[in-house]
Amino acid sequence: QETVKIGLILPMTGPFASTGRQIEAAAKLYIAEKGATVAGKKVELIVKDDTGTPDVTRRIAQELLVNDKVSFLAGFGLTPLAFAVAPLATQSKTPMIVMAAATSSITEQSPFIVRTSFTLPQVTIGIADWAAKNGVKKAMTLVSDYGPGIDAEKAFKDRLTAAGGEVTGEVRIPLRNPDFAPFLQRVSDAKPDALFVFVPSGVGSQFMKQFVERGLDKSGVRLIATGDVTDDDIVDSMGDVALGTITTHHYSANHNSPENKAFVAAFTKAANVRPNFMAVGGWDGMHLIYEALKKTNGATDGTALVEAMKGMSWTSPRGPISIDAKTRDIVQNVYVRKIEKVDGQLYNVEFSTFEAVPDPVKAGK
Amino acid sequence: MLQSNPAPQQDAKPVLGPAAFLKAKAAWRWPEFLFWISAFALILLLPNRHLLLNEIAILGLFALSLDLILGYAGIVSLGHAAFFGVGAYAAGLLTKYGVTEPVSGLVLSGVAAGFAGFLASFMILRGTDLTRLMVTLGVALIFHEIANRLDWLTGGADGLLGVAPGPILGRFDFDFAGTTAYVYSLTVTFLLFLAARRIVHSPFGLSVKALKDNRLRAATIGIAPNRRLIAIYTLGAVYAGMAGALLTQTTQFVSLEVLDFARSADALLVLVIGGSGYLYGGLIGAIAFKLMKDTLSAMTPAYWIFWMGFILVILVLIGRDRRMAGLARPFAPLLRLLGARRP
Amino acid sequence: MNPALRTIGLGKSFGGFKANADVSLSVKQGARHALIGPNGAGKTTFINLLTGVLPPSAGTIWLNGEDVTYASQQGRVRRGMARTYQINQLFAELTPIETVSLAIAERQGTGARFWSRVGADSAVIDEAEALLTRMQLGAMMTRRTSTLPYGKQRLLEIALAMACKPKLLLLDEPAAGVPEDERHDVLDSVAALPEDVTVLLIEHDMELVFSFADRISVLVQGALFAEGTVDEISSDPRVKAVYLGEDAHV
Amino acid sequence: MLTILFDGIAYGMLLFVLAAGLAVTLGLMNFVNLAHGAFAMAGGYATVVLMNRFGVPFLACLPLAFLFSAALGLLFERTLYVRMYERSHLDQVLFSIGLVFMAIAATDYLMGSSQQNIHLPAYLQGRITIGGVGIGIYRLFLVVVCGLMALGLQWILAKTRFGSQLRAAVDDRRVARGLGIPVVKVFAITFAFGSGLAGLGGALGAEIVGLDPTFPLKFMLYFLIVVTVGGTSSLTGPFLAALLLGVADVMGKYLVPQLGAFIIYAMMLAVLMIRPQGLFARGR
Amino acid sequence: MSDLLVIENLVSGYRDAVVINGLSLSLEAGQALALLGRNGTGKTTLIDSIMGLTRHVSGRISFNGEDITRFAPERRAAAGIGWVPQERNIFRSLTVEENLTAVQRGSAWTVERVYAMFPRLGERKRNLGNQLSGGEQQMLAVARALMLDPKLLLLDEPLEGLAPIIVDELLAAIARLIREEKLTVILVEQKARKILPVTDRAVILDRGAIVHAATSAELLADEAAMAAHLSVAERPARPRRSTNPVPPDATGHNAP
Ligand SMILES: Nc1ncnc2c1ncn2[C@@H]1O[C@H](COP(=O)(O)OP(=O)(O)OP(=O)(O)O)[C@@H](O)[C@H]1O
Ligand SMILES: Nc1ncnc2c1ncn2[C@@H]1O[C@H](COP(=O)(O)OP(=O)(O)OP(=O)(O)O)[C@@H](O)[C@H]1O
Ligand SMILES: [Mg+2]
Ligand SMILES: [Mg+2]
Repeated sequence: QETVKIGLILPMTGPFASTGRQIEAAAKLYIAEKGATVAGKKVELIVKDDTGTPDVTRRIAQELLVNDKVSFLAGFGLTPLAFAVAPLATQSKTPMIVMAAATSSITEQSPFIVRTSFTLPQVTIGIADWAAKNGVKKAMTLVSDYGPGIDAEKAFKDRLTAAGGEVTGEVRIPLRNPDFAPFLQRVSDAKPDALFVFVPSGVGSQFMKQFVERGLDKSGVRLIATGDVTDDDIVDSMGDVALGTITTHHYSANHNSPENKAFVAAFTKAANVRPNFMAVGGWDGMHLIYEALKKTNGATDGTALVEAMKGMSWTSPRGPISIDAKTRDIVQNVYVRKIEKVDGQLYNVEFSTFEAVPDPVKAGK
Repeated sequence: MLQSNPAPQQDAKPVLGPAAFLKAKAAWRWPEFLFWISAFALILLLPNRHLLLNEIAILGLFALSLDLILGYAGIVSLGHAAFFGVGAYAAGLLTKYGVTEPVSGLVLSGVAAGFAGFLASFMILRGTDLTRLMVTLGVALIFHEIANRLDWLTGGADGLLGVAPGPILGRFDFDFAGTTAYVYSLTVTFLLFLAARRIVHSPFGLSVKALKDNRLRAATIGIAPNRRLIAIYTLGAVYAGMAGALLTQTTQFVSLEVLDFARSADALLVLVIGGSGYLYGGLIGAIAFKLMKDTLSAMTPAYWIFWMGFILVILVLIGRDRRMAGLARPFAPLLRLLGARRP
Repeated sequence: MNPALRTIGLGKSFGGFKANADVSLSVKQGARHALIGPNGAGKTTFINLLTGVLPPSAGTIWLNGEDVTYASQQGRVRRGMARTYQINQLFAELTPIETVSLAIAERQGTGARFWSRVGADSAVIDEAEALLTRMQLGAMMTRRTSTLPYGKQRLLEIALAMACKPKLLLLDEPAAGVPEDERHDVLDSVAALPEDVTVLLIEHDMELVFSFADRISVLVQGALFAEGTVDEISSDPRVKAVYLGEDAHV
Repeated sequence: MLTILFDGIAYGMLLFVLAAGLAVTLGLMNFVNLAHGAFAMAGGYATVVLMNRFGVPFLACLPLAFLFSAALGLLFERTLYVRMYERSHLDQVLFSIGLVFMAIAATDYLMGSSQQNIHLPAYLQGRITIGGVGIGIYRLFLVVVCGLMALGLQWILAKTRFGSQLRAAVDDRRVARGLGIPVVKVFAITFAFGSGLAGLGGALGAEIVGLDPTFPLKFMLYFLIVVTVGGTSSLTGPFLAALLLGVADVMGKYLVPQLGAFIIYAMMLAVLMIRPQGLFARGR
Repeated sequence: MSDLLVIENLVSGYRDAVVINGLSLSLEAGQALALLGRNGTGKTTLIDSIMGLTRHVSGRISFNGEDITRFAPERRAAAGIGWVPQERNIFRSLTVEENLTAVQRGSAWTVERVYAMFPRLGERKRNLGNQLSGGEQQMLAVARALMLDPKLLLLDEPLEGLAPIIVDELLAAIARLIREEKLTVILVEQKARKILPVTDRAVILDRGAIVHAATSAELLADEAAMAAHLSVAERPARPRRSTNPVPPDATGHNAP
């Protein structure tokens, strides 16, 4: 019986290790649940640490292709790493499933890239719309000073101004930055109706605390953000300071559907942490691979596989999702959530939905 | 006043005339030939590891450049990546905006890095090891931040896209298995090594060693310390820049990470592992370091850095020899043949 | 004819403390001049000022009638000033032959060549070899300096200064720590220097001083205290009181 | 504006509390202990575990964190560090980096890779306004604690005999022993103490800067900057340096956020250009 | 009265060389011993062995009736042995005063008292160790040893680099201590004639063993013995032993 190899390249060490762990766990879980054979082929997962460096990632990918003869490249936590590998996918005609990295332009780097995570603009415009609808006239943005942060800033600003609101101030925070005090002080001076925030998930709780410590919550500045800030991974440990925060994102461990309940239960059992949006990205990535293989009944020709993936749609733990045939990017619901206590634990509780949101950037083109 | 090893050993070796002695000192030893021959032999012997080998060659060159300033001039640096990065970005931008021929790109990148090094060198003339450590580090961090800000030029945190170098010298295309890449990097490293080897055995090289050894005295016999230090530091930067350029050209991508603190730290680790001050330390260290990293991370993707750290600690602990740390020690005799200083 | 060395009102203070105060000293061409004085009188400091190791807080330094007060260390060496250190300052990792040829190469202006091999330049090597042999270091010129016997290191210290072919040689306790009867070798080799080389010697060993110097200056509390011929100084009661002690150690 | 000034001071204190341990091991013992952050992290995690698992009150955790890291430090000093004192600084770098790697992976393995959070008691949360100046209570707490700490340390190390004995031992271990200074003991105590400080720093700092396995590397920079800028021969040096950097950084980021990261690095370079020995170094 | 220091066929040296082989020596309280010998014959090594700073191979050292062979250096110092290392080894980052207080034991010797003995030190008491002149460092080394209030004082070439008048004063002071305070002294020196007047006995070392022993008076008279044993040979490079090599500070005043 032939085997189909999947090279899963993830940040397993360093600051983004938790991303890697979530995706790995989800992928393994998927195989455990759906069985290790599909379309008569044995599925084998090869997990590699990207060590956070593009050149090493690229080499690993290349070796996976040349030496291990993998039929799929998958994973990819950080945008530059995905960029570095993209040309290889094209040259070797190998499907490359992006399960985490969220910069919009990634899928444009190679016709063989398909994404099952999300794009920042995709989840950002939701919060902008919500803000506009809920009486936010003047907002400020506060983002980490790197690719994703700047994407989010831009997406939010465009959308809010389009909806008649106004961004009165934009603050960018260096990635290496232990203290938010000076930036938050600017905010509390400006007293906007709302503050839109994007920081990499780990930093979220720090930010949250200092936001409250500065008394901004009481001074009537609404804190709104993308779900990265209130990542399921840490939201519960944030403590009550986080209560009531409004975010938009494509997944919450609290999402109310049978698929999700099953998923969360299984995942928590396997990895004894809550699954977060990374996990679901990994899960759906595997699903996509399985389904594609079924369609090609086992054939591993890259072009055929990608063709098979285009336009595919299914119900993921996060809700209904599909792969846009044109952009190979994911189309999914984006939910507006609020942090609440659900039987003793903090969750992002979804209370309204934007149906089938494509990546606005590419959609706009 | 002098660091002497305890028993002043009466050298048994036949006393050559001074001229002959100095000649012998700079002469090639057989393990050196061995080293380079096997390095080139690997082109045929390990066809499916060329990518890794390429990385090793580049890291080796980078560490070699650090050895020039640390091992010979005694300037400790935790920010050498600054020049690696300048070279890398220079190569990237050159390729992107016209100069697609790698070799010319390489040279120009070296020049760019050298210029940066020249400017930076004025900061490291004074101060203790620790201050230099921090000054170099600071410079690198600022470069990193600048590159991040100039995202219209450098692509910022996403990295620089569309770096597609043409064939080397218009003849050899980069292939998928990385063979061209390895041959290219190895050749460049070898040539630069030859130059370095010649320079460290020159009067200039000697005077730099003297500066490291006792700057006060060097000045009192008429050596102008600053000029020499600036010169060697700039040279180191050129080498680092070329290493960076090699990385860009062989991986066809640049991102902020080339300026990362981790890069500088790696170079330093590599050098300490291999032992500094005899040019081969960086190369040998690079081999050891990369192989260690590669095998370990293959075995336990999540926890390899534990074993990495473990090995480092052990290396230092068994490395009783004060001059050649860690790994070097078991092979000390061989390394000496390669010209490592007597312990 | 200009004095070989001339200082006018030279002073150095560390914080409040005056290590040298208004030292005006003049040394004739070709003189064998000794500088003595109690511990901490400021002798080494004085040398450090002359050679530019320390910047003076006051006064000027003239070398053969040229003001070198603000010249760089290497600049002064180029103008013919060389020194030895009270505490060895050698290149532990280098061999004597390398050490000395460094100095010679610098003097000949070939020190910065980066494409030729050390030792390829026979002009340098031969001179170095000759000098070392003269300084009784011939047997060990290819040994790492740090493994040399202490006495020999002292000799190298002096050889290195001589390699600069100085017009003015400043010796700071050259005999200190040198075994009893190597002491004389040391000074002999200095005495063997050509007439036109001027020597300023600091030493606490009065036998040496009195046998070597033709003129002596006494420094006390950083200031010039007395100056004269050997006989004048050795018999000067004031000098005895502050420095020599009762039996004049001759 | 005053608020910002205060925030700056508080941030400075934070830097100091994080770096104090290093100021002892690197500054006074002249050991390039890059693993400092690891001991700080140990203190931080100790606090997290004590509070979240065993419900020990925060204030009680601080001394415990100190003791925990101190004990850890002592253990490592006796077994490993003691062999490294006489090695070159580069060896020490390699060695302590190795420890950092191990610490990171081990913590990841034991505690998981995600952020840990400390939940302050209510009385340390929120803020008070004094004369129109909004002041975070916890920051105020930090300022007070560090102020006292700095004074105490400086007194011990500069004024007491123990201090001079330590510096003597660092200058020349062998001769110090020959002159009756119990070098081994002095070093062990000092190192343990330094590690303890690191632990305390971790415990106090975690609230603001967060805590995850990469802590030792993430903040190594800041430790080193503070110590070098301050100068390595005293503790007042790093203390004042921390204050200076803190205020400048916060002010700068507040007034010209665009400069962001540059400020602290630029400051460091500027200082080291002018005073290579560090701002407040005494001629060493 | 019993001997203060007893050394029985001591064999000691360094990691890679045995230097003292089978040396025996005993010294009464209040006695002064001149330890002479060519260079490299083991004088310093013997002194260091008494301090416990060399590699002990065999033999026995007892001090004040107590076997200290296995004692760590600091315990020997505590037991009452004061040491002036040949290389002075002033603690460079301590002030003159701290150099003294750091090692002080008991109250017999106070800083005031040593300042009285070396006024020069009193004047420079705020100076850092590495900012002292060669001679000042030498004085400080002696003063520092006295601060331990030793019963036995080991002086390894203490006259090096001192002004003639200071040499006389120092020797006189030592003589006084021997007389008045029953201080026991071992004095190493190149210039035998300088010190023999001060000491009671003298031993001459060669190849780490005693080749000649006599009272100082006898030896002074005995030209032959002097000529035979005190002619000069190679002296070894002195190893640098400081824990953390600090670059020589620009003034060249670094402690050797
Ligand atoms: N860097 C410094 N800072 C403060 N004082 C210093 C410094 N360097 C030297 N001194 C002081 O200046 C005085 C003169 O020192 P110097 O070394 O010139 O004396 P010297 O005449 O050479 O004595 P010796 O004969 O013992 O060598 C000494 O008292 C010394 O303490
Ligand atoms: N650290 C060391 N390691 C090994 N051998 C040493 C060491 N120090 C000295 N020796 C050797 O021990 C022998 C005695 O040295 P030592 O210093 O005791 O002689 P010394 O009598 O003190 O001579 P000096 O008059 O130069 O002080 C010498 O032959 C020397 O080579
Ligand atoms: Mg002097
Ligand atoms: Mg001796």
